[in-house]
Amino acid sequence: MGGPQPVASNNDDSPLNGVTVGVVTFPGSLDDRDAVRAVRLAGGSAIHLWHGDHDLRNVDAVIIPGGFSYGDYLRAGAISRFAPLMEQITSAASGGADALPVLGICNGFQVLTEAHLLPGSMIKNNHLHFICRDQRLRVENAGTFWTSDYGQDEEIVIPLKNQDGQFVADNRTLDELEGEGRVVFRYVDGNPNGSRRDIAGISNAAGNVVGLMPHPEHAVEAGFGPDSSARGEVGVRGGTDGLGIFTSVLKKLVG
Amino acid sequence: MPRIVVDVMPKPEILDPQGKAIAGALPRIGLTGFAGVRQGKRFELTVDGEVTGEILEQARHAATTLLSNPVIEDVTRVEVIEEDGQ
Amino acid sequence: MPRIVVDVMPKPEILDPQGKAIAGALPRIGLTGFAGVRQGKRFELTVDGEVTGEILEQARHAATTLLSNPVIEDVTRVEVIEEDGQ
Amino acid sequence: MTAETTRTFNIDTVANAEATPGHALPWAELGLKDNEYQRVEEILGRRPTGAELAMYSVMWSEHCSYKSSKVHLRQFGEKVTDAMKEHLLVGIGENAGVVDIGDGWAVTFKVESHNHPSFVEPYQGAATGVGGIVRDIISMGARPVAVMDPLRFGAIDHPDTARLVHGIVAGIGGYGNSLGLPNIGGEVVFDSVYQGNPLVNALAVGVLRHEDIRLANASGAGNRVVLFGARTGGDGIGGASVLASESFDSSKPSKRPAVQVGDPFAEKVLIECCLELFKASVVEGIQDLGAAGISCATSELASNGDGGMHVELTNVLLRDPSLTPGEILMSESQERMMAVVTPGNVADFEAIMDKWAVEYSWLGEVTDTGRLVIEWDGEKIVDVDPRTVAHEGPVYERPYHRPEWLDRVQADGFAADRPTDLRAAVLELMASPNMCSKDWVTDQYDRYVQGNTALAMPDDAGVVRVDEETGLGVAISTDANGRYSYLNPYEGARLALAEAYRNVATSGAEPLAVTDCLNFGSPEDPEVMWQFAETVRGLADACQELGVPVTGGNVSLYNQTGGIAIHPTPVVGVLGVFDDVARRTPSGWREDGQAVYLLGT
Ligand SMILES: Nc1ncnc2c1ncn2[C@@H]1O[C@H](COP(=O)(O)OP(=O)(O)O)[C@@H](O)[C@H]1O
Repeated sequence: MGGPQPVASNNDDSPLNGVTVGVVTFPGSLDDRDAVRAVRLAGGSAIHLWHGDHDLRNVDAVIIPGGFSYGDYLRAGAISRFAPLMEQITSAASGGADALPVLGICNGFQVLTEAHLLPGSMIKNNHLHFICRDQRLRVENAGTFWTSDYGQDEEIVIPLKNQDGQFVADNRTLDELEGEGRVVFRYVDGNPNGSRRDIAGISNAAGNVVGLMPHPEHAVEAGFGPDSSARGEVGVRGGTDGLGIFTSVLKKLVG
Repeated sequence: MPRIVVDVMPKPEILDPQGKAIAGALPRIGLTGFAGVRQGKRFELTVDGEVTGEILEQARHAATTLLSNPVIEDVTRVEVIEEDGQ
Repeated sequence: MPRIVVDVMPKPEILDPQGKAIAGALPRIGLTGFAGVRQGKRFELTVDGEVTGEILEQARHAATTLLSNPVIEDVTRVEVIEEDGQ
Repeated sequence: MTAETTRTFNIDTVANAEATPGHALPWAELGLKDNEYQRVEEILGRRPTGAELAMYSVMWSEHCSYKSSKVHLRQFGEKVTDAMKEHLLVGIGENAGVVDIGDGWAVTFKVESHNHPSFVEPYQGAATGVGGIVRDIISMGARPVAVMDPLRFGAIDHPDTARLVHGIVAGIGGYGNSLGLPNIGGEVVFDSVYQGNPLVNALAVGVLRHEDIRLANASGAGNRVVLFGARTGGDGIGGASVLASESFDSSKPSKRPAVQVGDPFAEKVLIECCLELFKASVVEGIQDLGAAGISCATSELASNGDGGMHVELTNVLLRDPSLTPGEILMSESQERMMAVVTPGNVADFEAIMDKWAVEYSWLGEVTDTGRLVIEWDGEKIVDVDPRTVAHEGPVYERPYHRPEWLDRVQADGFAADRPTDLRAAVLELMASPNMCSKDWVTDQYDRYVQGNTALAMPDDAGVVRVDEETGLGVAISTDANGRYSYLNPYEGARLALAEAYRNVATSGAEPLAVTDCLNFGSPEDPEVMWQFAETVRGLADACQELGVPVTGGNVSLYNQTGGIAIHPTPVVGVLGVFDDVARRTPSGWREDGQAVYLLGT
């Protein structure tokens, strides 16, 4: 399994370079530049997409990054969902087998639930505080567009940082998610926010749309990631366990 | 100016962490008369002019699409209020 | 079980960033009938038994000390509501 | 508001002031001294209008004019060598200093206090403190890249401390996290001396290319002056008592907010849209709005530039339509900026505002008259030489003397037997509030955002990468020890600098520049004033010895309650540079078998 190693930024020789991932910027998006960097470190190409545009610019996949779009004052993601670009994303992501791969990270996950591309919702953390910590997760489904570079049940450590990260859904939905293998990531070594059934990330039925609360884009570059890795000892801030999310979609799209 | 009030409450079956924290804090300040607390939202939409049926319809639409998320919340009221009224 | 409702709104003179964000979003979804939006909180305190004067007094006390921040918010209502009432 | 809806007020125009020289004004209520008010009259050659009086009273306050501290702070500019200035692109006096870190990159950083507002309303006070310092950084032309928060609280078991700690930490996190700025360090100290006067200092650092440096000046007659960002509300209006009479509706004065609420979303959008303005080179000068609002921004911009500006206040977009002209002039509403734009760039400027959905209003233009003229619907309410407002305020040589109690305090020793159980003693120390882990604070702050944080908690210095290509980056540490300063303010200041300098050096960076936030009691107390004078002397001397210049900072006086002042608390921030942050050294031992050395004395 081993996992992917970091690839040099903008590596022209990479076969993955032909894949272009669009990263959406809303007013209040914060981790958009980080997501672009993560795609490039994974060997792909990335461009910024503007929430107000009506054109997906032929990207092969889309990332909705973390942040506090529109301040998150009403409900996280509630206002962004109505952005013109979200209409394009919603229809492109709902097209069955060859639908557009979409990843929502943190606020992006919240946007996807508000847009009903993913079930459930996020409410305030059970302890009511913002929490930033290095979080261990288990990849429960290595079959999605965004997880195929991991082994089934592989564990990873990536940063978690949010205030409204408690995943909730009714029991029927939760059972359905479990039954269909759509729980993609689960918190291990302690649930940081009270999420139902320790769920950290889920997918739609087709597996092209994935949302997760922790931040893989903050664990892609040795020296700037978490202090630990599920793969063994790493140096200071040496964790790069998040890179596999980005290599997964690139490899899958290259075929 | 007239206002339309929209009340949104967490669905009864959804855990309400804020309400729970308040329920836990009340006895600590000596207030023991309550069996539970739920925290919701109250929106006041100001209308410039008269509240027509169409505007009330807009408010209802806002209530269910933007101001609440049906997965976790119920709209419990959409109503025009008198000046200084509730 | 009877409930006491406590409504808390940002003071009119205080900036309400939440209301402002909503007011900015409404026209984008085609709802242009509103001049402004304020977002406040609505608490429902459940009472186990009868709402006595003493319990209502407790609710008023909770409203001003715990449920609102008097520096930036006003308690606009403390009231017993009928079952299923508003 | 447009001219058609302009309301009428009982305004005190310049013509009116000339016609009614005997009209009594409440200058003492506004905090002006007898001689200060006389100087205003001399400068103007007539009595001030109500709006002018409000303006002078706030701009000449301790907070804005540094009138008690100025004579001492000069040492930071005097005790410097050429070597110390080598890397300085912009020194003291601008919104924040700018330091060259090589390869065409520069950084700007500054620490500022928001102590009193945070005591009144901890969450919002701390939040708006972060907002204010970040706007200082933006106005230099930089992208903010990190924040830090040196904090001081009262006794940990005092009932009010919980209110303050939790509110302040949540406020700093709530605002900084929402802006996408990693929090890379700070301090948390509990000491009963800060009970009624907690210290909330906030530091921000920003990055820019040399050519992007923007200064707060208004030059070029005919250039347009624009206010953008949040609308103006009745927040923090200084000089309110002289402005009250402007409203005809005196029976029912509109309420004015007791505290300010921050809107981090508005500020985040402001950051991005300012960066686009800089990139497109459409602003000539820029200034953030802080204390004294439009009156401060216009007078500083004009005073630093060609000296003249004409402003029409009816153009200001309002959140609260009941504001009077003077209140609009003095409002401190957050998340606003003012810029100077050439007529040729107006369309480009407006396009960028529209893209980010930021509201703006064209207020007036730069003139060559040397006068700052402010009108309400064509009626002149301010006509001043902006330099007299912004830069030529009163300067005091306040008396000071060494406290008599100091000898006694210094002589007070500590005698105790060596602890027999060293293990228990160490554990007790480690568990004490000031020594224990600060995770419960730092876990509420985002340290990952932007993807450039190379060190943050629990390390001695925060380190961020500036250039992804080369790894060029900076380290920052803030330190202060109020107890040392209480015992000996001169040495305390030197120690604070030495500690921050060491923390930066041990991270592997080369220390380059200093910012400081000097938190003290009342300057009118000669003993406090002595502590202040000694602190500045100590810090300036130590900077010279270590060869690092002070590039900017902040003075916070009157931190005292019931006659008891806080310990002198000079928070010193040192910034160092790395040619490659990959070489940074974390604190603590991370691997077995490494040798341990103790360096120094
Ligand atoms: N208010 C704060 N904000 C951010 N970081 C903080 C704060 N207080 C402490 N820290 C960080 O926590 C770590 C430990 O702090 P502290 O115990 O004060 O360390 P030291 O005693 O070594 O200076 C440091 O990295 C410091 O920067």
